[in-house]
Amino acid sequence: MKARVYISLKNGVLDPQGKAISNSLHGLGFTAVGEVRQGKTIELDLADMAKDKAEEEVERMCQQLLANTVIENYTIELLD
Amino acid sequence: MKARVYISLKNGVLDPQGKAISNSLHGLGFTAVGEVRQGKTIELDLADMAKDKAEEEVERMCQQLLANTVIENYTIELLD
Amino acid sequence: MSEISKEIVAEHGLTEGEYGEVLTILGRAPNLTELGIFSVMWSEHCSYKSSKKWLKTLPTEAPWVICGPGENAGVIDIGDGQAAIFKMESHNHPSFIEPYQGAATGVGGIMRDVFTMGARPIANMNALRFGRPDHPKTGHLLAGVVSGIGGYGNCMGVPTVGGETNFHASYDGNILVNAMTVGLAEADNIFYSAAAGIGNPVVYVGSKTGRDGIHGATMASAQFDDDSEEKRPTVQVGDPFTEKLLLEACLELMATDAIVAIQDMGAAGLTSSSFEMADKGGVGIELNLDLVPMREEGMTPYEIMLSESQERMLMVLKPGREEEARRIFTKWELDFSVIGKVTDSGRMVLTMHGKTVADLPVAPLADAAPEYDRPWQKTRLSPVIRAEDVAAPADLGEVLLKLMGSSEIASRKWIWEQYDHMVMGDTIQRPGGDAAVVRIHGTGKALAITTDCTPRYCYADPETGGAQAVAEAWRNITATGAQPLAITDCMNFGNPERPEIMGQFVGCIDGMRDACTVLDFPVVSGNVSLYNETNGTGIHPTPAIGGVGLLSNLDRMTTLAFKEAGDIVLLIGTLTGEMGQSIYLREIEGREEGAPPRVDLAAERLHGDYLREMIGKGLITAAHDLSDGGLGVALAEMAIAGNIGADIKLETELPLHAALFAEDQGCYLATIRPENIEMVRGFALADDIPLHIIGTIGHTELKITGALTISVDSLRQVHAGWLPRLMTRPGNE
Amino acid sequence: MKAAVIVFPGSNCDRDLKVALAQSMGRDPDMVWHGDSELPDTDLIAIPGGFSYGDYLRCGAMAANSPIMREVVRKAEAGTPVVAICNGFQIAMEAGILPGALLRNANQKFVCHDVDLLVTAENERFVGGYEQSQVVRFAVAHHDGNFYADAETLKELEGEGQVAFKYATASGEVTAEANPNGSMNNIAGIYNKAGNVLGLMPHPERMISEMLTGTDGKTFFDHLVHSIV
Ligand SMILES: Nc1ncnc2c1ncn2[C@@H]1O[C@H](COP(=O)(O)OP(=O)(O)O)[C@@H](O)[C@H]1O
Ligand SMILES: [Mg+2]
Repeated sequence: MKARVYISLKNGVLDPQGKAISNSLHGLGFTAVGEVRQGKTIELDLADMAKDKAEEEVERMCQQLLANTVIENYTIELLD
Repeated sequence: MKARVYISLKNGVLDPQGKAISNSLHGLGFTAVGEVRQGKTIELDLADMAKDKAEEEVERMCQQLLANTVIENYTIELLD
Repeated sequence: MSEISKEIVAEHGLTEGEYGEVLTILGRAPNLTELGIFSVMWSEHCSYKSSKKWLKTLPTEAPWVICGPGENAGVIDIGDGQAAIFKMESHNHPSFIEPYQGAATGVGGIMRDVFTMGARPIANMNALRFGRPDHPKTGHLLAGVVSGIGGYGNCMGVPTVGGETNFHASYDGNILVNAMTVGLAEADNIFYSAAAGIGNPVVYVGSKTGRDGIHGATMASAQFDDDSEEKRPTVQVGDPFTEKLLLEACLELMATDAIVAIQDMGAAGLTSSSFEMADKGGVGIELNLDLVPMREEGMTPYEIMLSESQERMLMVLKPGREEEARRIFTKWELDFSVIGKVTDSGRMVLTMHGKTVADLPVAPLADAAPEYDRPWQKTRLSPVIRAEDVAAPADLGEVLLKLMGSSEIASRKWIWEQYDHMVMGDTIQRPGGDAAVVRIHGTGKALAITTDCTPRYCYADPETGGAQAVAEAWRNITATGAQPLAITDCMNFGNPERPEIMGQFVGCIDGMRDACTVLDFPVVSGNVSLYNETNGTGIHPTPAIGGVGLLSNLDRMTTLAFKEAGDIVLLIGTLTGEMGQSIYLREIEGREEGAPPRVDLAAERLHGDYLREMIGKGLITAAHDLSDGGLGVALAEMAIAGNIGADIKLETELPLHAALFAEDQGCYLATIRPENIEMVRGFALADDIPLHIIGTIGHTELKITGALTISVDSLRQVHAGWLPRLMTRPGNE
Repeated sequence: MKAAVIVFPGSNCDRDLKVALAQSMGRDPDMVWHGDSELPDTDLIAIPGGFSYGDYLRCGAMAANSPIMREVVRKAEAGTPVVAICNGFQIAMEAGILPGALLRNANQKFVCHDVDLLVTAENERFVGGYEQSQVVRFAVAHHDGNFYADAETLKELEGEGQVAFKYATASGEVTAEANPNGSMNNIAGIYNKAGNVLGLMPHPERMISEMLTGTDGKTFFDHLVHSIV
């Protein structure tokens, strides 16, 4: 089975990349663009297991490694 | 309105970050994990405009800046 | 405005006494914004209330000192109309909470302190302390801190050329991340922070203000307890790209004469920068907070004044120069906003939405900042441990290999290879030697830079430890051939409200004072970080010393690497064989005991001046001081660096394990061509310097008669192997 | 001879490159700001290392879109010699004047140390100062130097003599241990088809005097200048 984790900066945390992207888009004439925020997606192949078990596994992965919970939020999506 | 762009490496393009993540996860005892691929999400605030117009704008942003089509695929999602 | 309750006062870290002081100064109750301003201005971090009394006792003057402590950084004259500007600062608590961003913003902050004064940063250093290597958090913290320091410094294009790294259980819950920056300026174009010129515009430049790290300054002075990791205070995120633009824009504006005063927004952001500028200039300032560039909607005056968003500066410009300045900052894609003006009221008046949101007298608030004479207790000293008190080991070769691969002595290459230590094209001595040597661009002279402190010595005997830290910095600079000029310090200690901790602080200062005086090595800048405690246990006292010296002729520079077979190895100084607090005792006998090696400052001075003179005459082919691990480790380090062995014979009454591994102070190893031996001896006799010929360079082994024979390759392997092995353990990447 | 060094916001090896070129040319190159849309008339374009736009989004992506790059691309296609170093290499790829991509280093870390390089292909203009398959020493300092190209491109690069340098041991063997960043086939630098554009991750401008631990970079610039005038 597969899991997808979406990681984004918490609200209010400065996003230098997003800021630079937005400036650069303006420079290219995309004036309709306002704020830009950049996030991460992490796609994992998982050995088959019960959905709730998987949820829990990935949750622990996020806590321990995938997300920096001091400044980042994450959401988990299971696909199979 | 908002647009979200998902950027991922093309199949076959090796993904050093994904590989490193998968190794660390194994190191931490998450043995159920197989291949890991890392991607980007870019969330844009857009001035309101017709959906198809927006589609087209963001498409051009991806081509010109947001994605490197030599190695990356992207998908666009409009939310409002 | 909400009522100010006892609880709110307490949350702002003000004691009842301090709050009483607030009421008398204002003659009324403060509103929340005003209370917030008092709380950061009077926090330990900004007011130095526990340390001021003692810091004042350090020597800060010398003919070559242009500006001592009190400004953003210290300034010394390095000849030819040039000045070196430098300072070291701590970012300990933020780095423990979020190692990458904590360390990165620490580096960003110290660089701003230096370029605020008109200097282009030319070198970064970092002094790091982590918990014991096998503590579950150590690897993760080390990896994060190192990539954070690299992430910021590398992007800025400023080489990180050296530092120091210790591991000890006392840092398990309180790592230390001290960053130092050295900059280069024209001696007649240095910028200060005193606001002047009634009516002059006050200008905000750099990044927008968000809700970053609000109360970081008070947090940095608050003790940790178990749940503070859960509290997760708003962490600041560094933006090195914006800082690079800010650097170039500031230097471009500084090339004109438009600036009256300039001050970076560090801890306590707009509050401390505006108050400092007003207080130093003896003027008032009026700010319209509506004009502050903001990143987020609906920010309150309280948040705007206390935000610690990075990459921001406050300036006072000459009247009519706004547009010229604006053009420069716009070219560099940075915010520029005139947010107020200098007044003669002596008050800080803040308005927002047409209302006055704070109105405070500047001088009283700054000068009446509390200053404590905290009770302190002298540290009980441990007995000297003599050679006879330590049993001889079975195999001295095994001992040397074990020490070379131990946490204190093993190579830090894994760290510095993640730092761009060559950019700017002037790094003449890279990390791995005694002091880093950075050429003054386009000249034949250079600065020698080092950071040093041996916390286990400071813990056992603060006074000796304080003196030793200064002496070792002086020695590391001397070993390159440079003339030591001045130091910056970063005083990392536990909770000053505990007399034994305050005693450590006082002791270290006493020792530093003596060493600075005898060695003509004044303190020109510094920083204090207190409350480094978790659950009531403090860190080892750690007065990190950053030293800077001048090498006036690069052709007269030495490195520690053995050069040529046939060179003769000299020992300058006297071996006492005292083993207390040595790495040997810790690694081989598992004892952290005894008195640290004694520091004889007169001898220190004599031996160092002699070595420097010999280097200046071009007689020395390699030089290295003795420090952690003593003579044995120093020899091994020189052999590894030069990839050539040596044949050593020690004539001494001491048992060999003591002669080789006692950490005697004021000692150097040096090599010379055989034909120069008489000359070098002659000078030594004249100044009566203890000089011993102990061997010859050659072959592929380090051979010490009666002790050991080990191939240089196997020494290198253990020395290089330890840290990479630690960092590839699961969870440490 | 005239040379132009392109300066982007966040470039930080521009001064080093200027010093190296000046030493070999006997005069300063023009420093050209990214916002300009005109290139001064020049015999060599040099794109320096650093962190243009902070390396945000993708290294070199934003710089590749700045006004001056259109001119650079036009001149490159018209045959003007271009040397693109480190971040410059990344920018040149993003601008499409060199094939492939540079990914995050395999070990995820910034790497800064000297490297030995095997001079792999002949190109009189750029490496005529060296012997065929000589080993030269430059220094790397990057976080994203992991060379990638799809199978055909790689085959073509190797086949058409477009691989300029490979990471190697001091004795010239191309081994995994000598590869600092995981680059395919240990590739450290490549030429475009026409051979007038060179992109490389290692920094020759950091090896221009004995005091800076080497002169192989000086040889590189001396010859480049000599071959252009
Ligand atoms: N965190 C670090 N960053 C960069 N260089 C470091 C760091 N820690 C140690 N080093 C380097 O490792 C070498 C040995 O450090 P140290 O044992 O403290 O030297 P010394 O005993 O001469 O003071 C020095 O060149 C120092 O600059
Ligand atoms: Mg030393």
